[in-house]
Amino acid sequence: MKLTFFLNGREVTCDISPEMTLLTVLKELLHVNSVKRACLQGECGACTVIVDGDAMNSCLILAATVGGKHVETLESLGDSQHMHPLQKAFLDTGAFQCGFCTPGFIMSAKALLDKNPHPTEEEIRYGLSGNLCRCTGYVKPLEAVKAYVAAQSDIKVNEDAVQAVKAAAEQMGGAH
Amino acid sequence: MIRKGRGIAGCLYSLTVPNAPNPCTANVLMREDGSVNIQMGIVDIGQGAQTAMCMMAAEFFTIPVEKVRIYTADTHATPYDFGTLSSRLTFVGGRALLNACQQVMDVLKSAAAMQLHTLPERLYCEGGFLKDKYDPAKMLPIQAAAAISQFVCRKMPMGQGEYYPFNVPADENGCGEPSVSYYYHASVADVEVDDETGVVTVKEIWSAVDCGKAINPSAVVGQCDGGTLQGIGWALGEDMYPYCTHNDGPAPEFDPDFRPRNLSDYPLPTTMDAPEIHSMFVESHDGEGPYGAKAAGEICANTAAPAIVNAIHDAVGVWITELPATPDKVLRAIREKQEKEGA
Amino acid sequence: MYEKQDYEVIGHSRPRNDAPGQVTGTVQYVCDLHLPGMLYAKPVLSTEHHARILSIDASAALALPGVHCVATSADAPDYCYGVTDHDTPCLAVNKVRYKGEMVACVAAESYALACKAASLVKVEYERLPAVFDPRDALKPGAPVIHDECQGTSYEGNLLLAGPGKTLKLRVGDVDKGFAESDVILEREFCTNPQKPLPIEPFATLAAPDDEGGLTVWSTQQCVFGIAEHVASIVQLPMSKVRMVAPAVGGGFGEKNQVGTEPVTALLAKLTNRPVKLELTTEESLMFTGTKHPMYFTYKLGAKRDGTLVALKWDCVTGCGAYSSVAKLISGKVAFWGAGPYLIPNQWSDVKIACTNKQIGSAMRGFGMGQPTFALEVLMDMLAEELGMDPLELRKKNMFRDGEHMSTGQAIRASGIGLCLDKVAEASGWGK
Amino acid sequence: MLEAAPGGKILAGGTDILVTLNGNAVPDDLTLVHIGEIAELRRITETETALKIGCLVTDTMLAGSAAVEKYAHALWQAARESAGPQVRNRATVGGNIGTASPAADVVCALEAMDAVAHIVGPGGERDARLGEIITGPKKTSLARGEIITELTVPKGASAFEKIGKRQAMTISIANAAAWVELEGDTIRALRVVIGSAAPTHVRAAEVEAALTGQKVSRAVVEEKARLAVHSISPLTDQRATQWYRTEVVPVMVARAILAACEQGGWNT
Repeated sequence: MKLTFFLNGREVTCDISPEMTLLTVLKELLHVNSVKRACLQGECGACTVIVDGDAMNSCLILAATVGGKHVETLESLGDSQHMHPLQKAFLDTGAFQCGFCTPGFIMSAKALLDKNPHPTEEEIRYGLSGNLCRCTGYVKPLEAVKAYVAAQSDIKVNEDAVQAVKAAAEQMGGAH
Repeated sequence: MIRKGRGIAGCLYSLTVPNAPNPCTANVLMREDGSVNIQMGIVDIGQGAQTAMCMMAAEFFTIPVEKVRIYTADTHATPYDFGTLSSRLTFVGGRALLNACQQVMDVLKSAAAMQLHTLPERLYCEGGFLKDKYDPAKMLPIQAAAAISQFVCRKMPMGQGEYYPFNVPADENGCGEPSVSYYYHASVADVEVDDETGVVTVKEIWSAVDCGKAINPSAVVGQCDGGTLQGIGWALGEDMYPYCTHNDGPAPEFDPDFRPRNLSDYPLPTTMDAPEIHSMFVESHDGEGPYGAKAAGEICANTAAPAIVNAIHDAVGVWITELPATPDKVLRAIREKQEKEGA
Repeated sequence: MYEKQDYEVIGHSRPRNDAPGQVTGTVQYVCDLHLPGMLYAKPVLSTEHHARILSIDASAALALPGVHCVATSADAPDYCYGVTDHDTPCLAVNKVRYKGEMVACVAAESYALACKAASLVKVEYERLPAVFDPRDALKPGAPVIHDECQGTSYEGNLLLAGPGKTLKLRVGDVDKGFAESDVILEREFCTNPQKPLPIEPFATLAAPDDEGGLTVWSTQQCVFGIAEHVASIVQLPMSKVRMVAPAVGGGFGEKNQVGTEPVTALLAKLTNRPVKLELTTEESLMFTGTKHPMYFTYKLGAKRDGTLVALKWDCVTGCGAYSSVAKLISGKVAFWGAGPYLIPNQWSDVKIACTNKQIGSAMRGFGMGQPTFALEVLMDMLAEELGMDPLELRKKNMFRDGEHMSTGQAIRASGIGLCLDKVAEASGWGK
Repeated sequence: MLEAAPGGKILAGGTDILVTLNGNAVPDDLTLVHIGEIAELRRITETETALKIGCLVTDTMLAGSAAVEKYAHALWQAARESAGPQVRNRATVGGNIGTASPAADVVCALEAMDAVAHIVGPGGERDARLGEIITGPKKTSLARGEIITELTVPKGASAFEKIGKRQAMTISIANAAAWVELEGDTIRALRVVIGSAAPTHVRAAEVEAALTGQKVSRAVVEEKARLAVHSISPLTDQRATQWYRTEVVPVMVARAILAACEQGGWNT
């Protein structure tokens, strides 16, 4: 069975068997590195990709149903030379530890921010509630998204908001 | 009706494995441009051990961290390490690394002494230079010393370090030294208990870890955040055998086939469950540890559960002595209390 | 000795050295590794809590085109491992001891094919009575789980630990202490088997190299510790087995015991092809270890002014189907049950009982979380009894530098006071 | 509209069926008919008295539509609180009904709103209430090849309450939805549906009878809500014990009714 879809803007054609999920196609056939395989039950969010603007678990999408659609993975945001500001925000706040859930987290954050550029804290938590992380307690990842939103907002970039995130960790006692 | 409560808890933790030798070894090589290669058998599972080792080496040689590269966890290319467990990597790995760095420094100092016509003991390292204590004019960049040692003195600036943490298995009466250092942690939890449904929500939690010396502060704070949320998960609902914790014998509802098989039934906390976590660290500076550092990883998961149970008592006046404090147990305890007061 | 001073690099936050790779998705974990000619493995987990294995029929599975091998314990008969007691097989040997234990493992061309073949492996069980509560396992007449290692490692279901079969601490005289105490509190506590559950489940890729050895990439926390077990199952000298841990997606203790490494290495040796075994989270939940559930009886004696005089704690630890790290963890429970407080008389008695539950593995806290829960709740109960502020009660009895712990060790750089003050001040305790 | 596929199953969002297929052997005779691309079924239209919801409408579309929030508040809350964002972007209303899980949040809200499903099949078209379609856990009365195409949800004041093991991505331990028709402060008509406390969603008939015609007040509603215990038959499972469900269902029912009245204009 032939499948044609757009992966990160590039048209891709591959030969799949009908019962393959999009995750299997991305991992076993196309060797996409950023999409992670973990729970296969649509509950951990590590395999989150953006399909036509919506964040979805690629382990619950039958590959045959994405014919002609636009699938975006973390590789579409930018590489280490020229990073997307959202990636830079996660880097600067030291938001991740083991980094296994990072790609899924950033894709969910991007999908959330594409629809709602200035979310409140509650909306950020609600938008990222489909991504599980065991290392960070979600403190710094949420900080990173808030710092990105602050940096992107139209009002003059609030320098001390981004600095506060850095200073908070360094000041002895690190109290937020 | 939502009732508020606050609870506190403290904890001790003994570093390193108590009753077995658990050494760590490190190889360090300085190249002629002053950059450093480290090989260690440690495994970085996300706690930031690699970054901490690079920072310690950079501090020792007073060179930028970017010039230090570490390769870990490969039995054919890295020297032995016991394993990433019982909070030992920063302490034991750090000491092993610094022993190896000291060997490299001795080689560099002897080469610099020959170049500067002074004695190796008079040299000290500062700002990327080897300087003479008594004659400020005599100074040599570190990379120059490395090049001279390698190509002129025919001595490769490399070193191997190991560190066996001192431990004597303790006997029945407590005599012995089960651990080389101890670190501490405390947390205060604010909870809200809905006394109609028994649901406990942690609103805010402050937790401070005694890490001796914070090598990488944001990593220490990160470890404290993650450990606190794991402790909250343990306290409120994570259970592989539901209904198995019952003080007087197995619970009537216990059924071994109730084991959760997916992440919906095993309630790992999500972003909506995570409270306001304020993680902090205090520095008690243990001279035994590398630069006074102890550890930060494991202890943060231990005090959240007792602090939450104490807070539940403060809120609704019931003692939950069987973890997890599920809504079922909290509501049962509240009903019993109401009956006792009512009767 | 390192004196206290400010440093150039240390003490200043830095992102992790592999952070750029993390945020751009280039960091490689085991699930991202692919080798040409790689086979996919799928485990067959036991569906019985406690049963004798009568037969394993893999003929239907092997008949499928593209299925290369179905490994069972017959392929590695004399392989046994364990951290303290050698009682754990890689694949169940003539008996399964917990539901989810690996009985066989299939290697096939694709993961879907491996799943299909795994469902065709027929395992015939003869169900045996099972016991789940550690306290029931110690009662006479309970079904015996380890009948081979009786006398050496086990006595009935009691794991023999320490000289007197149980782990004890005898400091001072608790009876005299309780006699002198004004207030005595005795409560029971128990803690639940939490799962470390890092988001990345166990995954191993084993590939034969051209020198007759093996290279094994795996999600593990100690490369050297597990290399020894892999070498013994494939009967190769350690020099021929290269263990590598690429980026690991969290461990929290679950990955420092043996997991899927030996069985994947065995499959690679049998098929002479690279084999990748990746557990799904559901298999990881069923097969790998949990925090040890513990059942405490704590008895604390104190004076009216809050000075702690005597503490006695008995504990039954459920180590699950195999011993794993139960002895090390119970050793810490037996020794450090008194936490960061000076209590002159301390007695403890810790028994370890095996049950037909998942193996108790190391988890973040390694045996300190459970007694801390019991003691800290008991301290608050005592504070309520004495009408004292819980913070004051703790600060009255906590360790102080220069003194000795009740078990004799010197107290150096004690930070418990600093921590308590820090969180009390930050949270506005008492206001 | 749809040719009957022998031995086949209908694939809309796929968030339930693929969980069973992933990591397990795929049955040989399974044929999936993917209807996800039919645009007409993926629309919410508003009429004078009701909302017409296509079977392919996803939870995210429900949670994002102002009309649903205003006129079918219970459905809006249920869609917001079920599963996680990624699953809500794919899970469809039709699929939710087809899976017929006794704990389903959206089905609970729809039944409270007295939604009518329009079913098309080889035997022609018919309308049916959800109570008739869902006959047991994971069992529906849909004949082979029949498919739900559209739901008609009458407008009204309603609310939904849910309790789970955690705040997001959790299957309900107990959920309750209430629809109310107010006249000033008295309840003219009331419908209450309780989920995951019986093999299927059940109507709390005694509570409805007791409260119809009553004046709304917190005390009366909480007192009468205790009657809900008679219409449920909860079990103990890995999520909650029978005792707990019996204790918590009246609380959920009371809260749902009071919230529905508030949404209907009753000020406390």
